[in-house]
Amino acid sequence: MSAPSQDNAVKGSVITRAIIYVVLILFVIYYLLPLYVMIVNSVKPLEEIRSGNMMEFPKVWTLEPWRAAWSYAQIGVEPSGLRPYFINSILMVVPAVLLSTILGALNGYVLTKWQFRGHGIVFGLLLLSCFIPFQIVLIPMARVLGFLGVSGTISGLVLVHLVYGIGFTTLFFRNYYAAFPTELVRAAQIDGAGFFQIFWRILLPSSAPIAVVTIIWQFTNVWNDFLFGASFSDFDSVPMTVALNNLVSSSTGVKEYNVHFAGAILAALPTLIVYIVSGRYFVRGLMAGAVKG
Amino acid sequence: MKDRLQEWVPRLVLAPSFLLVLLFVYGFILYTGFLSMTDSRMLPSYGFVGLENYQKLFALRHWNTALTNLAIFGILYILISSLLGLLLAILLDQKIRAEGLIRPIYLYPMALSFIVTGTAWKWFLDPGIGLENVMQQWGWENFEFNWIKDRDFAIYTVVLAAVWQSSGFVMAMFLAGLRGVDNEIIKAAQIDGASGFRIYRKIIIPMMRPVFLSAFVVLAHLAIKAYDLVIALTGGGPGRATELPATFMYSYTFTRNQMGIGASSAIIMLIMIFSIIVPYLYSELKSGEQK
Amino acid sequence: MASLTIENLHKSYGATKVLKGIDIEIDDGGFLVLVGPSGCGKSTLLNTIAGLEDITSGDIKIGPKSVSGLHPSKRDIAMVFQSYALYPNMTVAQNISFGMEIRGIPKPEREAGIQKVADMLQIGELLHRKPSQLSGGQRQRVAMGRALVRDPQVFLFDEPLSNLDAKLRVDMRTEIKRLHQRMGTTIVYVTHDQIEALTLATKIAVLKDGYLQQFGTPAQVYNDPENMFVADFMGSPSMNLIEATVREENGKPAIHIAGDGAGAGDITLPANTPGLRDHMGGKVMFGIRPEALTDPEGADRTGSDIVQQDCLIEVVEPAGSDTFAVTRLGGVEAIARLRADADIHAGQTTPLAFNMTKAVFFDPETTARIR
Amino acid sequence: MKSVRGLKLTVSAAIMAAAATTATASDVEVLHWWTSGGEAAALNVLKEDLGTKGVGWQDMPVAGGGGEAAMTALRARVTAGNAPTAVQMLGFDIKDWANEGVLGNLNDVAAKEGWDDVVPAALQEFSKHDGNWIAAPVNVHSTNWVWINKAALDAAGGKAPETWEEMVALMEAMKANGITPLAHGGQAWQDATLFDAVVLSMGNDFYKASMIDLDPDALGGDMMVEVFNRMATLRSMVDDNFSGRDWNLASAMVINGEAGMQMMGDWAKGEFLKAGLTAEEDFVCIRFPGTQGSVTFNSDQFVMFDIEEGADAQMAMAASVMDPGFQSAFNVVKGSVPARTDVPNDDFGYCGKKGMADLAEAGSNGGLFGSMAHGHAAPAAVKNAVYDVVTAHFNGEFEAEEAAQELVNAVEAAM
Repeated sequence: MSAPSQDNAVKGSVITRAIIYVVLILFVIYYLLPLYVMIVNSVKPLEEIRSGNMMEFPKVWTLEPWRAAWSYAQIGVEPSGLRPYFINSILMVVPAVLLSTILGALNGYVLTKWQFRGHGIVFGLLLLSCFIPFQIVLIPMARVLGFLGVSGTISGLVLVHLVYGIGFTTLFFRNYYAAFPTELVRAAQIDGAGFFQIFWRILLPSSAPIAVVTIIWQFTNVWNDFLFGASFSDFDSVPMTVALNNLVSSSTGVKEYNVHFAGAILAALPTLIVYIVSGRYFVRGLMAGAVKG
Repeated sequence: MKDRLQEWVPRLVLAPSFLLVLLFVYGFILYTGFLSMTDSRMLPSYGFVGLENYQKLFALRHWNTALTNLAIFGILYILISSLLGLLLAILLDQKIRAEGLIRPIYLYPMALSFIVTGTAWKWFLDPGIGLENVMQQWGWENFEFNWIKDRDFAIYTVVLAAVWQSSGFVMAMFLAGLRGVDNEIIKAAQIDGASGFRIYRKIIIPMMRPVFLSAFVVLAHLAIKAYDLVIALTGGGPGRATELPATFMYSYTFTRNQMGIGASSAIIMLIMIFSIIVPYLYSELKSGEQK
Repeated sequence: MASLTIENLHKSYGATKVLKGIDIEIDDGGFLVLVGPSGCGKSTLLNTIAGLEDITSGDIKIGPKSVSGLHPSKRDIAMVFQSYALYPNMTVAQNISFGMEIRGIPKPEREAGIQKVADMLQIGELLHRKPSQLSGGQRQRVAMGRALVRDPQVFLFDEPLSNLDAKLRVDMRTEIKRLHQRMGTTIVYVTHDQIEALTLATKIAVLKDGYLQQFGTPAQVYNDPENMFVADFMGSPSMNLIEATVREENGKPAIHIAGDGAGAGDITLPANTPGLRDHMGGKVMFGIRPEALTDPEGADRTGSDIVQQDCLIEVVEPAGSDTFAVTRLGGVEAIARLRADADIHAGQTTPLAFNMTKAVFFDPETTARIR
Repeated sequence: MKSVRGLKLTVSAAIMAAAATTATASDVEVLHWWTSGGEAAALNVLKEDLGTKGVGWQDMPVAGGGGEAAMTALRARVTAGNAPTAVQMLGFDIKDWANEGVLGNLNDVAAKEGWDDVVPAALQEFSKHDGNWIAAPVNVHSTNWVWINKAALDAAGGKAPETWEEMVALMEAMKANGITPLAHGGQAWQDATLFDAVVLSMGNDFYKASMIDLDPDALGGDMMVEVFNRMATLRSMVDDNFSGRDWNLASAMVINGEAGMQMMGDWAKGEFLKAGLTAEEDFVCIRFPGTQGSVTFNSDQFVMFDIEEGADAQMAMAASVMDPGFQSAFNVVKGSVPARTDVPNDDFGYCGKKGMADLAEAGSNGGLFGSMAHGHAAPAAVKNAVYDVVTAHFNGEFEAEEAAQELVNAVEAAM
């Protein structure tokens, strides 16, 4: 699947190709516009935003909004910037993503290579769980978290994201492993490898493409979550999105749009980087199984 | 029988996930179903009222608005995202030199939540400071773009932003599908004298059926769950013109202290979601077993 | 090395019965080929021997010991898969030694094992490559190497040559046969290719629809088929099966093949098979292999029961070493195998020699052999 | 079994973490949505005051939607058995929570500090439940203010309107002068803020009957039709670009002369002052014409939850909130007036002093009412039902008669 020397290409005249490029570039503009607005306005002084055109380049460049958003903007009563919340988010996202990915991989492995009576129903139930609107679980979830003694902690948030991530991770891995030759598993069984040895030595080393898709998907979802973060966190476990919201949608007072935009970009940076760095593998991974849905 | 342990290990491995989902998803759905038949207001309470909440729900104008909006939004969003995604994927598949650069640009909106991009979108759509203002400043005096302020058009701005977020993702799915098409089929078609976009129309696009299906499921569930988007863009306004079932449910459950009605709207939403997903799943699993 | 015994084996998936009472026994050092059309259950049978699938009832013994219920790795078998099933993330050497590694065999011993099979299969220079860097034939060798290194009681081969091109397939076939002769290990080999079955096997088991159709040596299966299915399935071109009526001719049974009124006339052939008396006046299926239907000059001189009849030749197909002629008997096409230089051309009516000692007869109702 | 063990580890680690993060005895965890610079600065006064008493402050802000997000978070916290020490809350939310029986009891502090005497009765309505103090009121906002750009007013005749007719005439004059007469943001609560003022301008009795007692005759009667007619008139004074506009952007329109006036609660004052404007010179603050002497209010209160540990810190916080020094300092910043009536008005500006005087007057003559728009007149369900109708009418979905009828239905359905 490496570097496909595809020849789907329509062979057309120079004009056709020119039109293609024009259309592609128009859409590049469409997709970049909001980001452009955010970036441009995050390096303008507030005065210029009030008086000027949102599309214009800054006349005076300033990095002050960025510094403010990161380290001393007012979030609640603390002029702490977004920094401490960034760390909370990392502490939440990393275990949630890793655990749900590992569980998803194991589930996918069982559901394709160790099928048992009723495996279809189990998979169906896991998959359907992707589709519930999260608002409905807030109250019962709060009670369960309280019962487990993890309410308001990062571990509680990890648990929540784990639970509601399993469906998707299982789906991804199951579709990928369904195309993985069962004969390899059989060969390994004859070689004497057990359940976990086969998983660890045979399947996992070949799972990179789908792991990338799963990790990107989970990382984005967990990082961007607001609802759970706002409902299940304490003062010391508030994730980045909730802090950003506190920064951006304060009820009264002067809106420091430049700081808001800088903060928004900061909050989006990890997911952006993940997408841009691994976007290539993302398409490849989709190709390797996830697309089949 | 084989070694006992080996026999049970797979099920044991699956068990924690299964139990978690059983409790945290299906348990909670049952609980919500139960709440929808109680007189719960601010916190759950257990006075049984039968189907009264459902009757109230369907008598509410906003609920009907929300359903109508979902129909408009859902159809346009799914249709436009799919077609745009397909178009962009086909164009990107023409040996575009800058593909490596363009692809992440199309894809990145999926990485951002509307908490992040909401303000920018609001600005952009606002006639006073956004596109309309900019175009007028640049000399197009008559340029008008005030949909977000118009009760009848606001829902289309929601579509615009939603398409912005997910069409790139759909594009990636289609691109992956296109790259998976066997070259020999295309060569055969070329030998048969088919050329250019005809090959796409007659041969390749019909082969994308599974991708359309996957895209449909992803988009349909995003449409039904759409929440952040509306809150960030219009807050449900003007008036309640952009209310969707998800925002309706949230507001009744959490800000209006009418948890019973909120729960019943949640159940209706679940029924809608499941009626889309279950047939799809069924056909998927069926065809999977035939292999 | 050990014998293999399969006793009254049943296997079903839910309500679907896949294997319906299979009995097979081969001696130590035997080469058993399981052959049949796709869906006949041969691969399932192999998988149950390997322990990759449970059995519903019956028993499987390797040597004197029952292995049903044992984990595949405890059965002392090795298996070569159709797709070779080489672990894509490991080098050739790692692929070969993976099983030993799992069993905790110390490194020096593993190295020695790798070296031994590498020499045997001449894959020494491939040891550090990944499977993706190998050609089809090379992968095949590595897959065999991985099996050989285990030195098992029984080798299992699941259509190992079906992914190779024609030339390579013939070479590898010979190589497998040579390997078997040298090592003398018991082999169970699944194929849908009856030529592979005939060339390799010491015993052939023909399966269809989960039933064992016939179990015997290649010669038995070829010359003495138990039923119409086996007769038709084994051999290429396959046996001519022609509808005929049994008659009394000169006090002896004979079969009568009706002409079609156009070119082909009626033919009456003497038949000595005792069982035919029970079908006097009724229909039977007359089976004759192409090599027993030939030009009079090419007929087997030692045959005691050679009868000549005029036949209309419809098509002539020279095949180098032989010439095949298509004629029409009892309304169906029949193939005759003539000498390469037989002077024959289409449209000609010419006498053909029927070697009736090789003829076989089947009951058209039950498809069973009439003896 | 890696993952399973991993999960167990997480859970047990989580339990330990939970034990570690529970607020210690000398800390208060405060859930609020005062996240803007000025509000946070005001809260900081409280935080530092508590610091001197050895009480730590654990900040738990959840901004957005006028406290909606915070209330959702609170519900999850209480359901989980993990209630914060104190929560910023408004109006009927307090009553709802009190009914759930999850609040603490402040009677000891209240008795010691004599709250009964200094807090107006209309506020005590919310601060007390079954005769027990459950919350410490921080401020009183009054919502029936009109903020007028002085220059625009002068250009349109210079006289602040005292009746509805004068008001309409003034706005027409402003329109003729080429500015938007009324700066308004099309958000449900802003629409409802206008509505409150218009209802109150029809008389104290009508406001009480329709908004507090929810009397169907008042809700659907001729006077209500007139209210909706006036709302339609107001709508015609608003520019077309109002939908979804934040209130502070509307204030900015008045500040820079783009618009003539804004009808908004006293928090708008901060915007004017911050922009360097001076009361009476650059802008004028009046009560909505026809509501002179009456006040619709909303009051932020710190509601104290029933918690197992840290009751001492909680009491200390309640005392600090009611400290006249804090009340003065906080409300000067916030634009509101103190919740206790005995706070000196020295630090307040012109409009602040006026507000305190109005509050005292309204309190004494029975013209002090909870604001419907801000959840002090009726429970949340009713409030939102009213929002629905008012907003729909304001956006042209109903005629006045229809709206009045719909209002009766909606309120009935929500009860």
